[in-house]
Amino acid sequence: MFDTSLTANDLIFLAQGAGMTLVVTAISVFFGTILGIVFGVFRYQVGPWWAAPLTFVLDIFRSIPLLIQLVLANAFVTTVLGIRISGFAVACGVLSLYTAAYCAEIVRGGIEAVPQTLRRAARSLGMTWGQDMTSIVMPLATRVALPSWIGLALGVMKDSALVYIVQVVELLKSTQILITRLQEPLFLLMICGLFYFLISFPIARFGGYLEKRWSND
Amino acid sequence: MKTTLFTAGVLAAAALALPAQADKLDDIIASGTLRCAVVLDFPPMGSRDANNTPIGFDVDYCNDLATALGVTAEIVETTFPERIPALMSGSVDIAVASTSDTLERAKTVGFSIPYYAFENAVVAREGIEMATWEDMKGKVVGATAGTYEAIWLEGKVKEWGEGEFRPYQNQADVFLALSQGQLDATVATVEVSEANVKSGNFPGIKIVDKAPMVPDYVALITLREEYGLINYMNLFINQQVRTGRYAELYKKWVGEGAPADLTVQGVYR
Amino acid sequence: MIEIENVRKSFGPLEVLKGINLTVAKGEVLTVIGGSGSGKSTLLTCINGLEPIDSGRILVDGVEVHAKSTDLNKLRQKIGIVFQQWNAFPHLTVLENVMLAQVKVLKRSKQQAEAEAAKQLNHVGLGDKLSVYPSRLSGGQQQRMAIARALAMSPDYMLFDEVTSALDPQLVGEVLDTLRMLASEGMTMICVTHEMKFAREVSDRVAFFHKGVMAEIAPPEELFGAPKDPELQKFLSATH
Amino acid sequence: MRGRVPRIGHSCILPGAAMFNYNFRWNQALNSLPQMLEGALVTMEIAILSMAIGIAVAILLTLFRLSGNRLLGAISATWVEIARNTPALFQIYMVHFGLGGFGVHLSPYLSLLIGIAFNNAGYLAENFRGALKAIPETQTRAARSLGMSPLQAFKNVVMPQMLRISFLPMTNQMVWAILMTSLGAVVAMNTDLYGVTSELNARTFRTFELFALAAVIFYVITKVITLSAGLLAARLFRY
Repeated sequence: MFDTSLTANDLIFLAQGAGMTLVVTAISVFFGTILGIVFGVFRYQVGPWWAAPLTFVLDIFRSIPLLIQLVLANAFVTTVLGIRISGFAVACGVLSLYTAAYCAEIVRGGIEAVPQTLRRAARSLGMTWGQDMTSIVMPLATRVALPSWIGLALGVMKDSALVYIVQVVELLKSTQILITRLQEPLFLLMICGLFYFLISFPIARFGGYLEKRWSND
Repeated sequence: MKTTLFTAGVLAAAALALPAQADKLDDIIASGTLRCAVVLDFPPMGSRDANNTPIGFDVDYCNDLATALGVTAEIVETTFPERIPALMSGSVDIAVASTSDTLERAKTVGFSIPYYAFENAVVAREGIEMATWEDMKGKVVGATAGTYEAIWLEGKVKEWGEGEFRPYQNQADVFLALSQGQLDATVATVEVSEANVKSGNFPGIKIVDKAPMVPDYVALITLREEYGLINYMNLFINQQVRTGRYAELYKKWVGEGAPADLTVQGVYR
Repeated sequence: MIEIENVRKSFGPLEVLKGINLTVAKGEVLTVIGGSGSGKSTLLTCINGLEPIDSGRILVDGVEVHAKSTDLNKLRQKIGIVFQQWNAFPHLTVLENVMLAQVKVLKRSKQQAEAEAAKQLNHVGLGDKLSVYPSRLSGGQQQRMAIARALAMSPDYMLFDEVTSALDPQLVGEVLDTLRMLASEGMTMICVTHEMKFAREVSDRVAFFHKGVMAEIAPPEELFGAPKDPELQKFLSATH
Repeated sequence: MRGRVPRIGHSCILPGAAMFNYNFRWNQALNSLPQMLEGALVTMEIAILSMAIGIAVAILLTLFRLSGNRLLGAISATWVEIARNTPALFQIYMVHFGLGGFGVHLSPYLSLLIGIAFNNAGYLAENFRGALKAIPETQTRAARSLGMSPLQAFKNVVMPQMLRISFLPMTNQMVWAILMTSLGAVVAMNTDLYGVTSELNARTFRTFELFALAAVIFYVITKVITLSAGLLAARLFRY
């Protein structure tokens, strides 16, 4: 159908870019989620007043374009602090915090969705805070939070297209590199878009399915 | 983040407390790698081959410098607008990226003596009536953001008071836009223009005229305070010309004929 | 006049109306009783065309409801219906709830619609709640508002589909009072209800539905006094 | 003490800056503030327009989905899935260079506007769909029983409730629209806040100062939007 000069080599090159996209996403989502859970539980536990500074800081990550966060973090760490660090590390660091900022909200929402009465019942049975948290709150909150969390993870994958700004060659950047050489913008962009779509769409559908299944009972 | 910051602060303070610091030249030799920012959508100076390996005049130039230093070169691709931030942020040691030696930039980065000189051409799409560079007046024109020619062209559009200027993120997008008809004309180096017209990758474009700029001398850059390295680069450029390597690279990447004269009549550098 | 001729209707394999024949004259009050799933509510929604029918026909003032050429939106202006769930529009005040269809469907002016709405709301005893949002009303009040909303369209017929079933017991009375008032004013009404006392009081005729069939229809004294159908006898003894 | 000002202290506003081997030059960035604020206006303009277009299209897509027509439903679903499952950067790039390949030439401004509007419409249509599920079917029934046409019932009864339920997601999308304007650089957009900032950066290379200032402006804009959305909601939804 397409008359293209794309070679196997180029496909490998694209696959490397795609791999980079997935690696950056995986690392960021992993650390972001851990941080997000810590922040979310903390925020819920200490109440809005004491958590205000943390809330403010996390809110910044949700109020400033990711592109600017990346540029700023890179400039700050490397230029202002003078630390030699790779763009990859900066990208993962920023994206992790970015993920954590959203994840904390999801976690807090999940915990708040667990009825107080249920938790009181658990505590009245003699469970400790930790037991209540792990055996009552966590399973129930996960049900509420997981679909949003899946959405977040996919969002981070799509947003990772911006890490080109710190010299990380991910999927969209490697596509652009190939466009430069092969001059087949439409075809190559289709491949690139299709890749994102093929990963994102089924997982998004799965999230939607979970949401539906769990909200029905 | 917070702990990193804290640690970083302590480290920075500790570093400042030490009496003498090794400079970048020492660092490079010690680390064994020379990290060069190269723009790879700028043939023949920088591009990629069929295996997507970086090639071009600037790539060879970086390799030569690394060899001279006795280290290996690492090519870091940057876009034009990103090359100086990449340098400032320490992602690279130097940029071999056809950087024009403007006085504005010299406030921020340290320039070597020129290692190449470009002339710029006006490239238009075929449907457009254009005989001289002045016909760009009132047209939609574009160039690569942050380049010498972009700054010149944007200035011209402001001066003319009509038409529109569009800064794209890279050279490829400029030619793509031109080829698609989104732009009426662009200004690019003669080398790049000829390479792009010849490649056939961008149908429907033609070289119209030379752009009336003084030759665009480009230099290697590094951090402003790295005198040792700048001094080394100056001598290296001189050696490249002296040994004939400069002419050799010119022949390899640009073509027949004499490479551009890197001296300016009547003044020392 | 509403004429129902041999109407059949199925939901999938389940036949809910098995050939209903019924005529309701102008000014008549008909109540329909029967167990759940007997098809009585379905009949109401078929009369104003909210549900299609499989066979037979329904005529309202000589116009066939389910004919392709019938403008249902126009026909529905003639037939008001109030459901078990009152369906107050939560984003509109009580007054706006009653005004909306008048303005959008009947193209009445705002002033006209407002005057009519206020009149009908006064009529059902909600004259002091005009600018309140429905969420502030009790179920009974919301249901009366829904009745006023239907009445404001100046319908010739009113269909009531178990309008008290979703209400708390202490709120049932106020809604039934509203229905009684309407009946006494000569409105043509079909009421599907479980309120036997109410049915006995206000109806001209009472119909008993059982499993998609109209098992018996008679004036209330006769139907409640001397039920013939064995199922009706069972039904009445169970509800009394 | 009117002697020479020490080098570090000269333009350094940030306390403790001397700790780092970096001279902050905030003055240069602050001098560019008027230009950046002008860019901020363009950013807000694009975000607001893209939201208006996005909401209108999303309502249309929702109607397509409700229409029962296969083709319209497929168009709606395709739109929503592409918008939600590919990067916004990709979408904006495609509007400019993808359509460009077919001879449709849009200015950077329009490319960015349409790209963001495309994204907004997809996400909002999905939100609307969720909101519709929360509105009982009987609402439509009640409206229809009063003689309203399906469209009248949707417009007067369902849509207002749908918009209320989706108000918070719409506010979030508006914030997203603001943040997405930063992607305009890939289509040569240079008059919005990000474009102005990066052009200033290309000239002066005070990356940290310039982008920090831009970040503050972005933060203020998004706060203004969420606050005014809250006020608007309080006015609009009194029920």
